[in-house]
Amino acid sequence: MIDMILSNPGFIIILAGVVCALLPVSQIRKAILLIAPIFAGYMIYTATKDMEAARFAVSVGGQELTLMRMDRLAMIWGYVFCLAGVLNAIYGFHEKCKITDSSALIYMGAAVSGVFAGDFLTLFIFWEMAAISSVMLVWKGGEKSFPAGIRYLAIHVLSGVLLLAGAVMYGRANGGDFTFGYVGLENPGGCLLLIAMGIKCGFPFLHNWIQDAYPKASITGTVILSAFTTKLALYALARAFPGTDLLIYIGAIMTCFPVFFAVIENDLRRVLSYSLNNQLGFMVCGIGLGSELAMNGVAAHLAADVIFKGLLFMSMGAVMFRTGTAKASELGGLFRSMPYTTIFCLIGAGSIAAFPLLSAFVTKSMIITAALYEHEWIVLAMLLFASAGVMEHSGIKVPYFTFFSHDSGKRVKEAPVNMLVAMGLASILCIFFAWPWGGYQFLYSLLPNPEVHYSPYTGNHVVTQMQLLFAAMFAFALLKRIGVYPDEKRAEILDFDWTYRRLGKNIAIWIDAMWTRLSANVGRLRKRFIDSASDKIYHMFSPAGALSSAAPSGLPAVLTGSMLVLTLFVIYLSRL
Amino acid sequence: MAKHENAPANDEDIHPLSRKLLFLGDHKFIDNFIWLPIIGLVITVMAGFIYPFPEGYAAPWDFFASWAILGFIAYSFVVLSAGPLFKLLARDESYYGEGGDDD
Amino acid sequence: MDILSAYPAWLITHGAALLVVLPLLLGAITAILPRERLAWIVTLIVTLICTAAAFGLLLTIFGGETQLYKMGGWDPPHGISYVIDGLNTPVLLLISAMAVLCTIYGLPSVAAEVEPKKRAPFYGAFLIGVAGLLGMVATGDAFNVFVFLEVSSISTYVLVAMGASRDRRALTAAYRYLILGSIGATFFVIGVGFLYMETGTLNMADMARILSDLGGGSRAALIGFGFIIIGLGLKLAMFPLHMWLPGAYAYAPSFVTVFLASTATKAALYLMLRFTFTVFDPSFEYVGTVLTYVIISMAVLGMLLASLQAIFQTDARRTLAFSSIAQVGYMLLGVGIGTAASLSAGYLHLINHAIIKGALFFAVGAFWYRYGITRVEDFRGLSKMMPWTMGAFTIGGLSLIGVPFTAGFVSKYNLASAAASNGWWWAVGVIMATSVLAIIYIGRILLIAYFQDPPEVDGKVVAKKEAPLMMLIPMWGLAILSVVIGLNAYWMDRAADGAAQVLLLGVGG
Amino acid sequence: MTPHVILRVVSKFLIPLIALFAFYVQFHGDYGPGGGFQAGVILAASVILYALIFGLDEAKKAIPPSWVRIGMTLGVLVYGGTGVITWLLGAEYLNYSVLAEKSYNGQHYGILLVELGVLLAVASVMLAIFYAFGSREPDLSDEDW
Repeated sequence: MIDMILSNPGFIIILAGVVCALLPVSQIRKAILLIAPIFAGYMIYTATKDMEAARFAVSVGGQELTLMRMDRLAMIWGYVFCLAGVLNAIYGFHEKCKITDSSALIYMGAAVSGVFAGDFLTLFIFWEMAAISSVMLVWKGGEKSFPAGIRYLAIHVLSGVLLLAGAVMYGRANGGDFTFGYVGLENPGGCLLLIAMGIKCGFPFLHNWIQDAYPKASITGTVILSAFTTKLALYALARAFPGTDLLIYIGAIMTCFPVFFAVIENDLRRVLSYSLNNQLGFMVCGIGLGSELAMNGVAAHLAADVIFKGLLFMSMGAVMFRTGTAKASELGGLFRSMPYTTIFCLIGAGSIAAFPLLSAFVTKSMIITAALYEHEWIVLAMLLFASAGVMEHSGIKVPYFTFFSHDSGKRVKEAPVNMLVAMGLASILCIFFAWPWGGYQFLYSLLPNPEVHYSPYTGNHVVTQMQLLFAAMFAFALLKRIGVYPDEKRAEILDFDWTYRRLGKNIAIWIDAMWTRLSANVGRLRKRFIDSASDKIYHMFSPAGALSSAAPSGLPAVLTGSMLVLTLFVIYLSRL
Repeated sequence: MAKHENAPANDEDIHPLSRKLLFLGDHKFIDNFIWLPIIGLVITVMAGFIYPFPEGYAAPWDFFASWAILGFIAYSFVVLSAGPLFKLLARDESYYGEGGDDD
Repeated sequence: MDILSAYPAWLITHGAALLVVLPLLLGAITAILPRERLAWIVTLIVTLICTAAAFGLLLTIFGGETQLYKMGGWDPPHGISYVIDGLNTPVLLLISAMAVLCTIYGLPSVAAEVEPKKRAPFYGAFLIGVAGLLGMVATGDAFNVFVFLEVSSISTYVLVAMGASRDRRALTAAYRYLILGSIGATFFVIGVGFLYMETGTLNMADMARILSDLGGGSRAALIGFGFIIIGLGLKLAMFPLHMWLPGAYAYAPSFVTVFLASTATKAALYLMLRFTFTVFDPSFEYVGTVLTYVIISMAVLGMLLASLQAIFQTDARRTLAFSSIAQVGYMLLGVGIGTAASLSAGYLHLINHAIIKGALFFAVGAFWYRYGITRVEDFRGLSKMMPWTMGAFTIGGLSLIGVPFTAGFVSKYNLASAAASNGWWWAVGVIMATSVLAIIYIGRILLIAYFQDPPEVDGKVVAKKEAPLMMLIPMWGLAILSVVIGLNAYWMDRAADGAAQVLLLGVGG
Repeated sequence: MTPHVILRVVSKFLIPLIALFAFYVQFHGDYGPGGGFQAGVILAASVILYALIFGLDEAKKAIPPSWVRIGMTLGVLVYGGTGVITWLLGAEYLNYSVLAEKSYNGQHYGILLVELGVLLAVASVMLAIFYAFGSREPDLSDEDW
């Protein structure tokens, strides 16, 4: 048992989460929250020394489950998750909530375990575990988050069920081999798997749970949520569908459409959720391209994205922690009271917009370059369009409306120290990952295909990227000056979730109303029929005089008789 | 012209570090901010002649200042699309019956 | 077998008869005992001996030998013989072990739910019911099955009616159960009569031999088969014939509900397996047709509709009762597919479901015992008021849903893979869909219990009051067992595979 | 007393005969039609007739309900006990052959014992049912539900 727990770094974190659920002392819980991911990271480090020896499998009910499988693809995901865990632990240090602590650990542990899972059944277990534990974080967001949590859970359970169904179909077609490796779309199980992963990864039309649930979670909850679920799904895609052409186009669309929603959305945490979706699009596109460079780009951009997206969510969380809102229309001018948060947010915004010397510059460009090498011109154009869009919603809109813009008059305290430390660390990482003298080289040395050479700091790359960014900034300044840059207005923006939150609900209400009407009519008809047929029979079957209210023994007896007739009829037919 | 039009009534509320940054809220700064990207654009477009894409690694539309133009068009398109999109998609905050206020 | 050598020899050689005779005779004595505590002790001892005997018999089965016990020394086909083989021994152990757990649970529960004067007769009726169930499972004689079916049924009607001191509706429920149960038993005996007409024997093995010589028999055998299927279908609550079940489960004393839910329908299902697969043979075309068209369609309908009905119940016990009907659907699906893997999975689900539902009903009974609540909406804050009981309920609920590492997962997974390997992907889909429905009806209860605060009475939060130890022991015993099976189902699989072997090869007396 | 005087006199004469006939049927069952079931019913019928003529209370004085309960149990025990005895003698359950030295006699004793148990049980159950229905209390009023 003990060697099973020690086999996979994620199990340690899950175990720590279970321990946390029982620990009443907040300080010890926080220490565990911090130490568990560090220890897991150390375990990943030791496991990478001999990747074959780290493999661990058990047999459950005749089915071999590979609980631990280490390779370079899994390694970087594991490291990134542990890093995110450490940052989240520091960020959430001020919060005394047992449920958040333990579910955060279990959730993180499930994500790490899922990354190191060697077969689809094991993956399914942690897939579901991640969903169930993370919904607690959503529910911690207050009254309003409860229905969102239910929707979140329903969608994720659906994803899990599809994953299991797809895995079983795939395994059957594969002769009972459930190995979590390349699947492709050749067999129908693969399609189900793709949909299951697509739901969790926020494919277009399947993405709404992100924007629905994340902004409604608690402050720390949103930060934690943003790091793991979609990234686990991305890992699964990178593992099972690298080089699937369909993903290129899905990814390209995914980069573009959230841009339009982000620009009109008022809730800045929801803007960041759209931005998250958009960044995932880059990575999905990279997986679709599937070349060694593209896969490297995916892994590198994942590492950068977890950090800078976490940083942005953290800064918005800090603002919300102090002001109580994250709505652009209510905020503004906060650089006067939260200068450190402003600086960190700007670093995050610069990173996501891919300024040189900030992390996305060295990572996103790998994916774009890979698209260029593959001569996918339309896709390339879409990615560049999306890059300009990123500059708008994350690079300019989020910091501008929060910290600059017109002064909202809100004078609050600077964020708590622990939040500042977490944001500071994340900012340092954002810079370090793009540091031309040893920084990005370190990041590249962790990528799945270390032999591929790519150097981000070439003249033409820096120049073209700066052209793009300066042009965007110029456009911003120009539009602002001539007064066509839209102000933020409070509103609920419709997205695809309208289909199930409004349309589906209304259809259900309509069906319910129709059903009530129908059953009333049927009831009336039945009553009239029975009345006209014979009062005697009516009274015979129902001594109390109410056939509908307390169904008498007569009805089951009649049913029994009819079942017998049916069975005998079937038997008779079988003899024909 | 008032030096700090947006300055708060109570100066003590301002974070010590921000006192040095108050120029960011200044009208002069905001009005002249546009020169920063303009200068940047000029420099980088010029630099584009010095660092062209290697042969065969350029997009088919690659020409003089193409990335800058693409960036400008894309950005403006996104921002300008916000108006009609907002008209199309925005609803009252209590549309889903959950209310829009943060607790 | 080491354990087996510790057994007295007579417990094994006479085990088959002992299992039935001991509770039957002592049940009669218990009924007139003056003190309820004495009656409880006798019941406990008797059920313990039965469990020991059943366990010993199971060990001999694993040792590879089947047993034929001739009542009165008369050789079969003339005398009544009891057959101990891989198919019925696990069910025997299940029934007797559940009887022990129920008895332990009954010490506080019966004292709370049954009138003082009726408690000793209550235990007597319970023992006779146990004897009836064990008898109908152990016997190899078709008419004897009917006799014990009636013995167990009549005592269960009495037991259900004893819930009247808690809820008067128990009387109508018992009455309905009586009417429908009698219809079921009558159908069964009519079927046996047709079979006797066809074969001239009542011994099951003999019947099977003659029927296969006749190639399935004439019209009398066909009609007999129809009657037997419907009669047993009523007893095991096959979908449209389930109407007696929710009332009986909801209003009987908690003790009886657990026992009924985890044994009575299971014994009837065992009989259906026995008759369709060993007395008749699926290779007879009419048997095969009924399995494929009637049993499977009813199984699937039951799984879906009963799960839906479970979602809309306000009473927790009715929710669980409808869930039982749905779970019977799973077992029948396993029966209907009819391959070795599916039979094994269905049989495993039979045992697992008994364990799971036992734990769940134990917990629900404890909630009533402490706070007098049965409605789902009253469950709020129970996780804080009764953490241990709610813990057992949660494990049971997760197992019912089929979360990995629980018993429910093992059998559902086996069933799904059996269906898939038969190419029945739609059946896999139905299993998935009903699992989602199970998430809804169990999740609804869990959400209320965990995420709502305990109610306040007179401005004070209701005090924490854990269930008594005698209730917690059996409850947690079953909850832990369901996790253990989820972790390592080797013995369960072995027993279930053994049963499937018997069904397909027709081993036995 | 007066309206039923003929009935009472005749039945007083008949009841012992009925009881006697019950035992005739009981022992005849060993080698001809008859046996414990029929005998039990006839025996119970004699008591029921008594109850019909002289009233339930009188009958309950003659055969108290506690006897009836004990009789039910005792009947089952005599039947089952016979089987237990054969067990103790080392044979299968209800294998009477071991009850005597010659298996023929053993079968004979065994069936007599078992039939006696059946007689007791059946007669008691019949009476119990009769007593239960006869002494039924008035219907529950609606408020009691």
